[in-house]
Amino acid sequence: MKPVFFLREALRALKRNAIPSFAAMATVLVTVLVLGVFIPVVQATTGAANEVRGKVIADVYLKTDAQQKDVDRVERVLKSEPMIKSVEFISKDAAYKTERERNPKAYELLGSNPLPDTFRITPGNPDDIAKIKDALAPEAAGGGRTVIDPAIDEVRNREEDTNKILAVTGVVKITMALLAGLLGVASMLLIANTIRLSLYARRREVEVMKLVGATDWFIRWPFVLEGVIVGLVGGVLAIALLAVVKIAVVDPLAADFALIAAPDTIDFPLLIGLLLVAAVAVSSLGSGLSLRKFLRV
Amino acid sequence: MKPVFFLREALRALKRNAIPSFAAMATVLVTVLVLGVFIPVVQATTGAANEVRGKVIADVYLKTDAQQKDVDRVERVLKSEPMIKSVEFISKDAAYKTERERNPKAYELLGSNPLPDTFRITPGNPDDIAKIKDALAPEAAGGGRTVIDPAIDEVRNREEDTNKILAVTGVVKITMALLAGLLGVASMLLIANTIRLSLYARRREVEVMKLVGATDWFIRWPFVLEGVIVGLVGGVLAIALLAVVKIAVVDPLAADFALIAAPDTIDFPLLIGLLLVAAVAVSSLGSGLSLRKFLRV
Amino acid sequence: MISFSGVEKRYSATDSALDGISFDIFPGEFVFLVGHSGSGKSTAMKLLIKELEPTAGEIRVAGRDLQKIPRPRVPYYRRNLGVIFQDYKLLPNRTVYENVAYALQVTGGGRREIRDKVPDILRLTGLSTKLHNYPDQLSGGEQQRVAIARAFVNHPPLLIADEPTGNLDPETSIGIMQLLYRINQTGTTVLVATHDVSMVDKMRRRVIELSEGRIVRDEQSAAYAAAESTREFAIRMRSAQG
Amino acid sequence: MISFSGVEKRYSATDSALDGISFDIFPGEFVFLVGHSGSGKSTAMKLLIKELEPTAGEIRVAGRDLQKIPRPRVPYYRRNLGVIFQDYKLLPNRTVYENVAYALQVTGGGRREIRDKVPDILRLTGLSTKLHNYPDQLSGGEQQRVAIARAFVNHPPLLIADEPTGNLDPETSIGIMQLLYRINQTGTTVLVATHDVSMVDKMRRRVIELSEGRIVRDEQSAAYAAAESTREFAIRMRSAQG
Ligand SMILES: Nc1ncnc2c1ncn2[C@@H]1O[C@H](COP(=O)(O)OP(=O)(O)OP(=O)(O)O)[C@@H](O)[C@H]1O
Ligand SMILES: Nc1ncnc2c1ncn2[C@@H]1O[C@H](COP(=O)(O)OP(=O)(O)OP(=O)(O)O)[C@@H](O)[C@H]1O
Ligand SMILES: [Mg+2]
Ligand SMILES: [Mg+2]
Repeated sequence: MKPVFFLREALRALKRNAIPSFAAMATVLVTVLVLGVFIPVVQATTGAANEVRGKVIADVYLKTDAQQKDVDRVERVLKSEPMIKSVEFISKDAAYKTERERNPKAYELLGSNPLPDTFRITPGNPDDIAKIKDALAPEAAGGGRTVIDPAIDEVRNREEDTNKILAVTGVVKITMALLAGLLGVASMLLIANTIRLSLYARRREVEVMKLVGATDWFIRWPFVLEGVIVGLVGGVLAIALLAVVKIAVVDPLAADFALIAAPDTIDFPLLIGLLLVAAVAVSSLGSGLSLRKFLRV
Repeated sequence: MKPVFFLREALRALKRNAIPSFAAMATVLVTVLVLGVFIPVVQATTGAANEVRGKVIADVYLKTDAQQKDVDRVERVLKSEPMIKSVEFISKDAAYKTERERNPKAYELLGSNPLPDTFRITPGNPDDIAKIKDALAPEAAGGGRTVIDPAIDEVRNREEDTNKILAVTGVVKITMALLAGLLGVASMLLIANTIRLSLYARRREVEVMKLVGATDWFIRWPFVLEGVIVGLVGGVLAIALLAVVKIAVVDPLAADFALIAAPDTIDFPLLIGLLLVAAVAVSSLGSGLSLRKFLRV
Repeated sequence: MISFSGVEKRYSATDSALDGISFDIFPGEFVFLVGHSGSGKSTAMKLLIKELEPTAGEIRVAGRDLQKIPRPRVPYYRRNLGVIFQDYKLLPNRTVYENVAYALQVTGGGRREIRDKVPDILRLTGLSTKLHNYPDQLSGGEQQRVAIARAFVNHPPLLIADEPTGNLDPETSIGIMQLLYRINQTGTTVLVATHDVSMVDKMRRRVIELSEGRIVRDEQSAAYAAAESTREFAIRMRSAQG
Repeated sequence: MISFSGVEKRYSATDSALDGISFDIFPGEFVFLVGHSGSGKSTAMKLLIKELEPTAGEIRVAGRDLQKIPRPRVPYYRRNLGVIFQDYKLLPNRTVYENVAYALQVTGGGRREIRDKVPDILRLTGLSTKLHNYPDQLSGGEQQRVAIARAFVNHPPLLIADEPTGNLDPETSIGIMQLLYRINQTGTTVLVATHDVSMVDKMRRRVIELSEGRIVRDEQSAAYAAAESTREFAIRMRSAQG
């Protein structure tokens, strides 16, 4: 292999086949651009969905006459339950303060604190919330619920809200995963397709090369390098555009975005690397593989 | 013009140029597929965002000693405010009932009803909510707020929640609009690009036709019809795939989707029509226009 | 019929393919254009069909200044020409039959006309057994004959042939020349660029010789036999053969 | 060097382009392959370079059975052949210089070798002024000469020329034939398919004639002048002309 020779060949081919080269580059540019916009959106959406799911909780109300030892016992019980990720204790007084702030009118009139001590539990997996409730307060034969500790008054998880959150975020996450997959596959197909087509326009040339005694790889290397260059240039242009948009439009709005962006949103340098590698890989592999059919001379 | 002749020419060209025809069709198929998945998602998301925005409200609490005439007067004032879309009156008693249900423990202890009469107002445009608040309770020089009617105790709009909802839904809607635009433009570019490339592979043929005495339109019509066929076949295949996915995957999950799908989600037949028309239009126009360059002989 | 006056064609600034040539060809004439490789024969023909524009000078065909034909009218002008291209320029996606038919279709020829004329001309050029072959399934000479058939099929008033027998054996070449002769007899003006010296000698027609873009010879053959019948012509051609 | 035995090639079930032909060409021979258009000359040559596979029979070149060369070795086999294709097969995106250089590059020829050999062979074929033209900027004959130069450039032990002078004027043709003769004198086996009867007559070499896929003549010229020097050859060629 003579890298310099093949590289020069690839550059010449790009120059002399301006139209198909440009078309292939444009396809890479457009698809990378679309991917570069969608990947963060998908990430942010999934992150937001996860954040919302993280808010799925259940409250364990203790009886109003519960003693400190009851509280400790219940806490131990809750902490020993493997499906529960964390347990937060909200004392009567803390609860009263919060409620009072939320609804001063009503609480003004109350002399004493009517609220019980509460444990707020966050499940490891939000989907387990119903199971946790069942574990802490198994359904009784009669239809009501018993509780596993006498100091527990009731276990509540705002059933309707929780179910809705779980269903919605579930659909959102699945949809996003499907969209990301679809878009990824579509991009690869589109790039490979364009490259196939631009090779098709040059199939006679490949035929002649073979007839003159060139080996398959002698012909293929320049095409692969051409693919690398096309992928690189298309990718870099797309990323430059993305960077401009990010700096000019997204960053000033970052405050707004922060509201939905979850902490695990992909970071820009990683995204760039990923897109670039993908663009180069698809276009060079596409070139190399599509060529096979025309090499059969 | 001889439609039958041109149509036969177009069909022959498709048959004899299987590779580029197939490539163009594949591009149409993939892009229509992507669009067909994204448009409903974008619609649903925007719909959901609008639904959420519809929940932006403000509560106008009256003084606890407000008389019926005060209530009527305030209602008139509120109804005369053009930014307000609807006004709902929640009497003391109704409010008490709701609150009591939400928090039985606390309200059990209350003898009398501490809640005031309330008007719940929905703005025409959720973004106006702050302005409405200012109109009903202008900021005073000292820093507090006065009210425009002596019977009004306070105007509350859960500032933090509202701002968050408005910001998030705003970002979501803008993002969706941009994504839809980006995807639409990208699809057109990709299809036009592929078609340009498949014509490029046949530029010599076009040149010969011109030299033999064919007029521009004599050459162009078959290409345009070819574009129509490519768009039609690619579009129909994509739509068939979409329909399969809809029936097999989406419809069984419809209950889940219903939770996020807003009422104004685009309907499937309209979507189909739109995609098909777009596919055919882009690919036939693309064929017709891209040809121009090669007709200059 | 054709009039070149001071026609110059430069592909680049430095050297010119045609360097101010002038000649007149009268209606019904049969003219050979000769000259060694690269002397400008094909360039002259490309100018004549408006595939190229001259850099200077004027070309008139049937009294019309080519420069003055507006772009949309060019196809209509070209329909009056039958052209045999040096590189054939067949349509790769059409069979022999369809390639020839295309020349009739562009002028609006109906199915009936095509069914009448195409098989006839293909028989005359010896391609009856290859009707449904595509160009890449033909031998070099067969491709050349398809190009010839296409140029002849709609009996154009002016026939331009660029090296029409380069890939044909002597026997077939004589057949083609006979065809050209017959077409010329019906009043068609014929201009043939060729290297086939023996053919030129035997035909005894007017010869224009180019050398490096200039006309170096333009003469009627001494023994110009205009009144010869096609049959007499054929006999002479064959007998003269070595 | 070349041995065809019972070689048959059918493109379709009904008729065969080559119908069981057998002949042997010895190393260093100079052989003309003639026959009218469509008789199977190009087909024989395509079989020889493994562009096509025979439907029956065996072809051996330098003792090797072509059928037995595995696909990855085919390029190495082809490097021993210089081929002038009837339709030239130039690379459209390369200049004249680069087209000829490519034939050296595929065999791993370095820059130095290219700089030495390419300008030489292009001068011999009269293309020195067209080095940096692309094929579509050349006249028909110039393109043909590029194809010739490419086939000659790496002094292959076997040279196959399909109609190498179809678009060349007689003077240039003689130049090319002289070149072929000289190459043959250095030991290269040469096989030329042609319609140029006067050329065949003057060269006085072995002639194989095909007709409808069969060999109808295979004879040494009576006046076979093997010992002639290139100079004597050239003088005879030119004097015989006219
Ligand atoms: N597109 C072009 N660009 C630059 N030079 C060109 C172009 N076409 C032709 N030439 C040059 O113009 C000259 C005349 O070319 P032309 O094709 O007219 O020759 P010709 O007489 O037809 O030769 P032949 O007998 O070999 O076909 C040649 O030297 C050729 O290299
Ligand atoms: N790919 C193909 N498919 C079908 N038939 C073909 C194909 N290639 C050649 N033929 C036929 O095979 C026969 C021999 O063709 P070939 O090219 O060998 O002729 P040739 O002797 O080279 O003729 P010419 O002097 O015209 O070049 C012809 O009748 C031709 O039509
Ligand atoms: Mg020429
Ligand atoms: Mg041949």
